[in-house]
Amino acid sequence: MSPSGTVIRVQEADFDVGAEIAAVSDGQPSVGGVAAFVGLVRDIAGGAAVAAMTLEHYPGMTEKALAAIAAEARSRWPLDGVCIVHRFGRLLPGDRIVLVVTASAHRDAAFDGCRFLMDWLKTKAPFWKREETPDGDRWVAARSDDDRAAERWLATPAPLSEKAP
Amino acid sequence: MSPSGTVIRVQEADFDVGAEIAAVSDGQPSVGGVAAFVGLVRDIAGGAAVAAMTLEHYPGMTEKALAAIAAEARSRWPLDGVCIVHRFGRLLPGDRIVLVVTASAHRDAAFDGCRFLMDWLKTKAPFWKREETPDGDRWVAARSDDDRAAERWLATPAPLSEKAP
Amino acid sequence: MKLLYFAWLKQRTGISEETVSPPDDVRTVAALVDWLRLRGPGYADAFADLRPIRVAVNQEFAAFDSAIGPDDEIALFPPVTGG
Amino acid sequence: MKLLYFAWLKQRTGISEETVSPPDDVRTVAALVDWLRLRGPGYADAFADLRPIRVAVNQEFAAFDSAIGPDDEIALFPPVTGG
Repeated sequence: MSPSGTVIRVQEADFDVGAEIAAVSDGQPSVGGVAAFVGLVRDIAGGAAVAAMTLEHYPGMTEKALAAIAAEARSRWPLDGVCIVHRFGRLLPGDRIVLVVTASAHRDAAFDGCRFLMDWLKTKAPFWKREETPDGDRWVAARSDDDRAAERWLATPAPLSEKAP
Repeated sequence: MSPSGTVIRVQEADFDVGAEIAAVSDGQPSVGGVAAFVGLVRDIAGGAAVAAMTLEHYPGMTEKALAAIAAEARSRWPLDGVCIVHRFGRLLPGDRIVLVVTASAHRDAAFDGCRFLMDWLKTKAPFWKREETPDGDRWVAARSDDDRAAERWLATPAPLSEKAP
Repeated sequence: MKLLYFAWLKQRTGISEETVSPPDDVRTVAALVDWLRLRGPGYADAFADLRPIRVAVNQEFAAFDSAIGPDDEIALFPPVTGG
Repeated sequence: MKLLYFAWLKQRTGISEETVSPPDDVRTVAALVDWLRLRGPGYADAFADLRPIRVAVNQEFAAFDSAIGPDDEIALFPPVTGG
């Protein structure tokens, strides 16, 4: 854990979900809740079978973009720890792609922060996916649903925390 | 994993977060996202230092209540797996109390389902907490915030999924 | 009729579980509690105020006006605080 | 001026990274793209439609009318799809 309590890693290797989750709250007994999300490679997408997926990214900018998103989350919610690990390279169905972890005194901040990080990461971090399908390789198109998911945080910075702090 | 894909465990022992999260999506390559929440014992609550906490529960009813909450979540969102592990007995600050995991093809269902399970578990599963503080032991009072968090799911069954399916 | 008490209700009654045979006219949880109050100061203290008390009949949440019978399992406890 | 291309823009241009020295009047990303189109059919194909193209200047998201200079790092790529 860095001094700021934010861990950002972009790597080809797999990661240890349990260890990463434990590290985010390690030695911080004020943490009451840790929310986590793991994104996995699906074996089907847009109706087509996916044999494998290759994630390309923009080294240098990727780390900066993820750090900026993490800083934005920390400015919106009282988070005691943030961890983002994102893989690149060729992955198979069932493989882990991304892990986002947030720790906070209260569960709503942890949940909101975690979801915000995933939504913004999907639209603001420079990754691109290429899928291998029976009809050949194809680049995954950006989804308008993801844009809307990211935008909901502009209209309502912390929608659920307000209801149940 | 049971045939229905719902795991409910009430136990005194600690649990392995990484293993439980992996098990929920194991062998299901249609799963694209796994959301998880870990609740931890805090060293301070209501302004007082907490040296330890003891969780009492209602054996028999607890498992039924958690299974009913899991079934309700599965009726609301397309979840491919649900896992709830809740501990009882005496726990120290930093110890894990509860783990909730949901798996789905899409991240919004996983996030909503996980949060719903935590909100309902807090108000609908028969657990009681006793804290050891410098002023003696005290039973933790139910929080109105938790009631409101549970009730928001009555008014809006799946508030965020509708916006970004 | 099997009764269970949890958390501070267990502490105040001094009992975690007991089997009782109240009179036949005790047909609701509310009537049961009225009858329990007469059994001793621990009960009277525990059930002085029903507002912070919740009830389950046969391991399902229930109301004070829920019907109960001799074969039922009735649990009395404060609002839950798990998770 | 350092240029980077990602995803299908890298495939269409056939280049992942290059250093170029466009004329002095190329002072925005839009002007750069206009100039790139003239460099060959791969570029013309890649930049035929700018709507699905995003840009970063010095590793920050930017707009086509963003100002650029000789020392800048400019990246061109489709909308991102990570996570």
